[in-house]
Amino acid sequence: MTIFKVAAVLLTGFFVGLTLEGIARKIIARVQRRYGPPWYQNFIDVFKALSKHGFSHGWIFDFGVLMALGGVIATLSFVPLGNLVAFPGLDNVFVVLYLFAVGALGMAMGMVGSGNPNASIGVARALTQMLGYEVPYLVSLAAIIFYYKTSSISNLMNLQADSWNLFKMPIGAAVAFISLMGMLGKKPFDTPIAPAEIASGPMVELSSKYMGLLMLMHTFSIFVEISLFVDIFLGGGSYLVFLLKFTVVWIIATLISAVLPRFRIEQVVKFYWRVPLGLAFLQAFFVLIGWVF
Amino acid sequence: MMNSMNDLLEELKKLFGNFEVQEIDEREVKIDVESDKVVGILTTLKSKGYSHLSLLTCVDWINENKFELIYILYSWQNGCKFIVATWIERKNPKFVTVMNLWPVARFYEREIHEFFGVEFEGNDDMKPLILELWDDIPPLRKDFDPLEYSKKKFPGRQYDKDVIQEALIFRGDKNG
Amino acid sequence: MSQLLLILFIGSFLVYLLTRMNWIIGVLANIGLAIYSFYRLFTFKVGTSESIFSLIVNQNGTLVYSELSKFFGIISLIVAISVYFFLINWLEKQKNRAVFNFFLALITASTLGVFFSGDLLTLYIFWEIMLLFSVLLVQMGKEDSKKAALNYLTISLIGSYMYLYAVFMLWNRYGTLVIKDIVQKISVETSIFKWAVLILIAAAGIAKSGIFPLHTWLRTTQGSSPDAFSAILAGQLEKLGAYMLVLTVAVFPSLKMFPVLYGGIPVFNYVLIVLGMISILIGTLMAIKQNDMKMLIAYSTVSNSGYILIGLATMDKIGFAGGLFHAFNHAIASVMIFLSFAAVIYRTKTSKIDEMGGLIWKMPLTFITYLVGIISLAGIPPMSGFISKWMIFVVLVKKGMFLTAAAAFIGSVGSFLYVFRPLAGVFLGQLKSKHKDVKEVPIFMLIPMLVLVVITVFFGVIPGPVLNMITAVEKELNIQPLEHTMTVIKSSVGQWNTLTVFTMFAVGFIIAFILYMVFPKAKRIPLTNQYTAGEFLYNYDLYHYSTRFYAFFERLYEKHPSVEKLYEMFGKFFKDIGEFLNRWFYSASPSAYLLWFSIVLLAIFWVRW
Amino acid sequence: MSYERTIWEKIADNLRSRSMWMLHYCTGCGAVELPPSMTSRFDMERLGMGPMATPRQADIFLITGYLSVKTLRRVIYTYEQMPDPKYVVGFGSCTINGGIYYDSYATINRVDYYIPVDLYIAGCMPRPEAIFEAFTELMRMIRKGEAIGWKKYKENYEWYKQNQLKSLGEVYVHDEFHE
Amino acid sequence: MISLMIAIPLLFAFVSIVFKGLAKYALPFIVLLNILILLIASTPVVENIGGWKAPFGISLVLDDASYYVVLVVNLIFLLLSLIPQIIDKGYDTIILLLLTSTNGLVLTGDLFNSFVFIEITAAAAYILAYHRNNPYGAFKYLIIGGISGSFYLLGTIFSYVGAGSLNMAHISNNSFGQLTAAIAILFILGLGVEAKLFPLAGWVPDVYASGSSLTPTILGTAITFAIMYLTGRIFITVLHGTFLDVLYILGLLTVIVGEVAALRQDKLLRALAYSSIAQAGLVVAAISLNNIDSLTGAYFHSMNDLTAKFILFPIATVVIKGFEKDRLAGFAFSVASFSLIGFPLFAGFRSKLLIISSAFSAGNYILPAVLFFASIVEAAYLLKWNIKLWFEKSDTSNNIPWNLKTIVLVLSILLLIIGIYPDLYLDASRKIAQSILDTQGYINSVLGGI
Repeated sequence: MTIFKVAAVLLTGFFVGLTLEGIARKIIARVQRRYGPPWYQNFIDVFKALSKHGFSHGWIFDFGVLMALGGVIATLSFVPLGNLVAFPGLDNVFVVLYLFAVGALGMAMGMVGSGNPNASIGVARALTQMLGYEVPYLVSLAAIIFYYKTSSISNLMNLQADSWNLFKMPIGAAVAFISLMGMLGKKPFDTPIAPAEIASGPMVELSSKYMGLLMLMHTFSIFVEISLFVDIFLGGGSYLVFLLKFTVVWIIATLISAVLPRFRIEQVVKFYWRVPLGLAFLQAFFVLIGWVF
Repeated sequence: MMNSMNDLLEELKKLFGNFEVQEIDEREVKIDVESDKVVGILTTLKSKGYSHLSLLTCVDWINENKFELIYILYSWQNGCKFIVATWIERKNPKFVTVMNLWPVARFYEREIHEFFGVEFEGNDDMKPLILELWDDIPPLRKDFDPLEYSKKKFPGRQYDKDVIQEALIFRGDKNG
Repeated sequence: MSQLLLILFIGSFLVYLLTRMNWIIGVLANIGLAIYSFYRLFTFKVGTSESIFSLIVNQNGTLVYSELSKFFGIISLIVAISVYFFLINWLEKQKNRAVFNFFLALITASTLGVFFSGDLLTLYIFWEIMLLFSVLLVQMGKEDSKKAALNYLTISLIGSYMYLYAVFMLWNRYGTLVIKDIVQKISVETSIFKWAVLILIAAAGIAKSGIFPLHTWLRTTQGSSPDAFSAILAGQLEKLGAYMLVLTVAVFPSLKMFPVLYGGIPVFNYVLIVLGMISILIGTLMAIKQNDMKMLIAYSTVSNSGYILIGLATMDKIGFAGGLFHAFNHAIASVMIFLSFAAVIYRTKTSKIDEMGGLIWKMPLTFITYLVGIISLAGIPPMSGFISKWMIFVVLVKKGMFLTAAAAFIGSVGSFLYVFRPLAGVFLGQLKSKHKDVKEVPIFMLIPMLVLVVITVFFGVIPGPVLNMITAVEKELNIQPLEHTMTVIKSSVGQWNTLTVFTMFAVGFIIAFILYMVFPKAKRIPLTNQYTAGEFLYNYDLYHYSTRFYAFFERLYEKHPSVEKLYEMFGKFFKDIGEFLNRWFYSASPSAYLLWFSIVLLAIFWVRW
Repeated sequence: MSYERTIWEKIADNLRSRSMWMLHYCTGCGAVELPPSMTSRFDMERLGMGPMATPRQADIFLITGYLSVKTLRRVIYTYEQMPDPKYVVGFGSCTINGGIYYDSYATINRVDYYIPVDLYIAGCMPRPEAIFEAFTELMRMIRKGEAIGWKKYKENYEWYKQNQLKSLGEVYVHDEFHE
Repeated sequence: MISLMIAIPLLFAFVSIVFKGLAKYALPFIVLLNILILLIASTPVVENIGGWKAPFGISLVLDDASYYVVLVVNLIFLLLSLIPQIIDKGYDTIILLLLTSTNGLVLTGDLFNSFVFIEITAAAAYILAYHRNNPYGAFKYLIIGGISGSFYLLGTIFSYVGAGSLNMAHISNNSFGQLTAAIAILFILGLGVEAKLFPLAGWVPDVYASGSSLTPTILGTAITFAIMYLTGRIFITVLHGTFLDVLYILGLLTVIVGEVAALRQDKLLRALAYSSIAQAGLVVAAISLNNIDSLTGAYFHSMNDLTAKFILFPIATVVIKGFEKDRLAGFAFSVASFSLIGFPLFAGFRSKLLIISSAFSAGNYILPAVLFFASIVEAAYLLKWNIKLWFEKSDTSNNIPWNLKTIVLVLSILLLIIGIYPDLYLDASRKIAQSILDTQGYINSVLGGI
């Protein structure tokens, strides 16, 4: 039974993820007064990349890419999409977040294994940025877990039946959204993949199918991050309602990223550890003294 | 011509004897000097404020069988320009370096050596500067034929059909 | 137990003689000794207590074999056996081998002695023996290891003498030194006495495991001590610190002794938690800066001891279990990492990260050990390191201690950064030309590394056996035991199943592998065929990014106050006073003596008359 | 002259034609035409095309304008770094027959003598309209399987290499500037 | 009969002036003779010289305390005599003189007589200080020693004025109000220099670190032990513990100052000199706690210290480079330094343990803290020397004479044994402490119940 559920989660992740990425490119084009590619452009890109004859830099390069995709698929299978929950009791928040780190580490190891210094610089930036956005995110989640006394995502979801966490803990939601922007690696926080400075960072040596696999991984990771946000902060009711909320959050994120220039890496960490972390502690303090709307 | 340049010219004439002066415009003058006096003049000009060697180049007068070395000095105080020119032999051109006056001259002389084949004593750094793996006579000499070199090294496309004929047909003047 | 200890001590003399004859036999004897004691550890019946030869006139020491000593004994012996196996090939490059082996055997014996000791003074005696011989072992390393050894000695002595002071305070108050009796009587004392005693006892633990105020010796000692010994230092000796912290927090019933401050945690434990927090931050931020890989892992030990301390000090059924399990994981992981470093140094003779690169192509097995080691150390799911960190996170969040939780999060995400630095700088990237002919380390060095890999992965997937031991310890220290099945860990806040996580990870890996195989095969290109923005490169040594790996992050906290310089300043301060005294009092002219003579006379008169 | 292709390759070619990634490497004066073709008026992205930073991820290699000897060396080196189904588009007459620099000692006269070129765009720097005309033409050729420059390069690699060496002396140059 | 113990060495001292070289070889037999007399005599023996009854004539007292102290002192001299190489030509008479005066110092029951013997010891010590041409050090020692001698004399005169007689038992019998304070101060200054207390011990580093192996071995061990006994005797038995707290403070100061100064030294001998100052300060501080345990601990510690010093000083002076060649000397040196630091399983640990537990039971929390600080610093610099001598490559190291090596080995094994079964030193020091503390017993035995 769970096999079908997991398959359903993965397929949703694949199809919904890629279509939404296509829609995002359309939105960005329209923001820049351009016509923009068709919505299915990302499907074509992925399969085009997969179909080419690329180059490989040895077994660690392949193993890294496989570990990355495997890790993210494992994380995705644990995340409940609305009421579609693959593993009912076992979807613990910390497990999901740190399982996500497996994917990140796999990609990092594979890319640096390619031997290109651009990749190492990109990975170093990605890890520092992760240090930046992870801490406020975890603190705000801790506040929620402390308030609801449970850390399994599906329980958190059901406990929000009366009013969403977005309204109960607005500051926590804001902090989580800012960290979400960092996690997605969208424009203001895409220093690790800066094409102009370090030739698209870690992906510098990715030729054909490795590029395809990593685009898949990127889609799945976006899907995981946003569905986490939706589950915890927006209630995430039935499957379709969940997808609707998912799209709304995704469009907002794309709009913000369409207009903002890129941060410098020092600014990212300094920013994250000043404003969002302060807000997260404020929210935690409010939860402690019970000021929850 | 600016009077400051005039009295400077007078002074040079006193020091180095006569030389032919040609005034180009209100702040620019060209002087032709024998090759042995060039360094002396350049040092005096430099001490007089013409501190900036803005260009050192060479012109190939093939029919007089001579090279003309041109030094353009520019002064930042009064914005005037001095062009010092001299003639050297074309067969195996040799001249003294001004690297000690202006360090930048090193690269100018290296370029002249590469493109004209002029030897500069005192400047031992005569490696090729711009061209990679050049295997012919220095290219900017007049007796070098670039078209023939290009045909030899970079074969083009063999046009066997009559292009003009085709253009006419295309424009409809001729039927076909 | 005293019979086992006696065998071990005599055995170590035997090892000394054997190693003088032929060092391989000596090492094998050492391994035999360790395996024998490992076997005997399981045969002892828990709870038996014996007496050991009398050390004070009217008091003979007692040895108690409790669940706690069994748990820590197993950790230290696993570490010891794996390092001794490693020595079979590694030792030939070490000078005066006999003494090296002899001291190693003595250290293992005295560590077991510490774990078995039932009364405070026997514990102190084994502690001092271990300290003395570890100092003599540390200074056998590189040239600046002499200074590092003295530094290590002074700080550890500060810790152990504060402990001795507490021992005498207790002995003076109760007449007995057996831990069990003291524990009953102590909770009724005045709070100042309780605070003083427990802080002093904790000082020994803090000094040994490198928590905040007494952590400066770790960097220099790990950096310059012989490589095999730094594995023992990190694996075995840090766990002594952890044992002492368990002693102060759990054996002495801190719950009953101190008023509860916040979230069910007594005041004293809260002070320890604050120390743990600071040491996590310091350990992480300084580890990111280090360029020498052994010093880097030394600072990671500081931050992980911070985790252990926080875990233990929460005295909650999950937190305490998390602390103990983290002690186990940290021991195994840091030994794996140090053994892989020792293998790398054995081959490349340098321990600086920016002098190496691309060693994965020459030493793949060492790379795999290091990879699994850092996955467990950094706390990433499939490996056992994550389980203990998860427990600590859950307990911190459940108790609502957000500042500590934030520090723990910074520590765990920061650990991704600093463990990745040697991975990228040493193993991945371009292979340096001078390391072209580096071969993999001989087989005997690989066996212990791969065995440890298997252990970490196994306990990562099925943490049951270790958790059973931990719950036994919790029952013994009458803390509410953690409920867990073989693979599911339950907590009041949430539960997860390590097996499903591993299977899902495997499923994901298989899906990715299928995708990988379906599409056209990629052509293998050499390491030097890189995208170099159109330029022709010939010296690929320079084309490797490893010096100041996190330069942009380090710039944020460049001008940070350094505790090490503070202690050096103290050292110099004492030396200056010595200089002053020497000049004024001891090598002065006779007339100066008369001056002091009369001053003393006047002083006594003035005071007494 | 298309070669026989399996069903998979037909599908793959179809996909490749709709998502061509262009290597962001401007060799000559034609590069100034690319920004207008990417921005809002002409919008190259609607054809699925976008600039890519590294040759590893790129499909099309644009040779925009005259090609000096030194740039040719880098072009050959980058071309060989690109993964396999790769297409080269020559901009302007300089790539066809040397253009106005036909007689210069520093520029080459004919690009497809050194690397296979699938499509030329006439004009001494074609305007974006002509560029889009070329791109749609290239898409058609890819779909039809006629853009097989990369296969030709692989098949008669020796001929290309021999031409390159004849004109350039040696492709990888080792002098003071390249350590 | 016990007066013979002073007479015989004095006689041979004069004889040895005549026969220049041979006294060196006769020394062991003289000391053996002394020990023989000692073994025959059973304790509490009081011998009045010249037949005068106690309070008037000079009486030599041999009770438990002085019995063991004399025994230890003579044993040290015996060991010293077994190493004739280090005793240079003219110095055998000085050693004999020193033996007589130390025996006299310990045995005498009469204050003035103890002053005379102190002066003789000091004189012999000045000449010894000059042993390896160390004129400035000896001169400084002479000045400060002379002054302290005069203060000691003042003390005896004041007590004579107060009590009417010079006999210690008689003085301790009747108290004399305000005067005891003055007497105590004078005795502190008088003994302070010899007992190396803080500001007065300026001479110690120059004298001990003069490079000669003879001076520190004798002065550092035998004389210090005798002086420690004398301080105990005077301050506790005679003056019933007045001004002991001043002594305590001075002792603590000496420990701290001695250790801190030792940390800075870069020459081994000087470091060991400072270490002996610190140990002496520690013993004085322990004595001034004035209870049975602390006194036993003090003397036990003093015994351990002198055994360790007897190993360290000769090795330090002879072996400068390292122990590569002779591992045995190295082993002895390490055992001695470990016992000095107080590592478990060595003798020093036992004595420090005793002092600390006695301090705690006396409710004094400062002495243990100072002692721990001292042992940390001591561990730091002693281990530094150990590592430097053991592990640094050393090309030349002159080998140690065989007899010194055997003695040093025997002593180090003794230290190890004491570490595990301490009753050899412990009973002796317990007896010394008991006899010093029960003043009444001392008075009865000496005055014979007038």
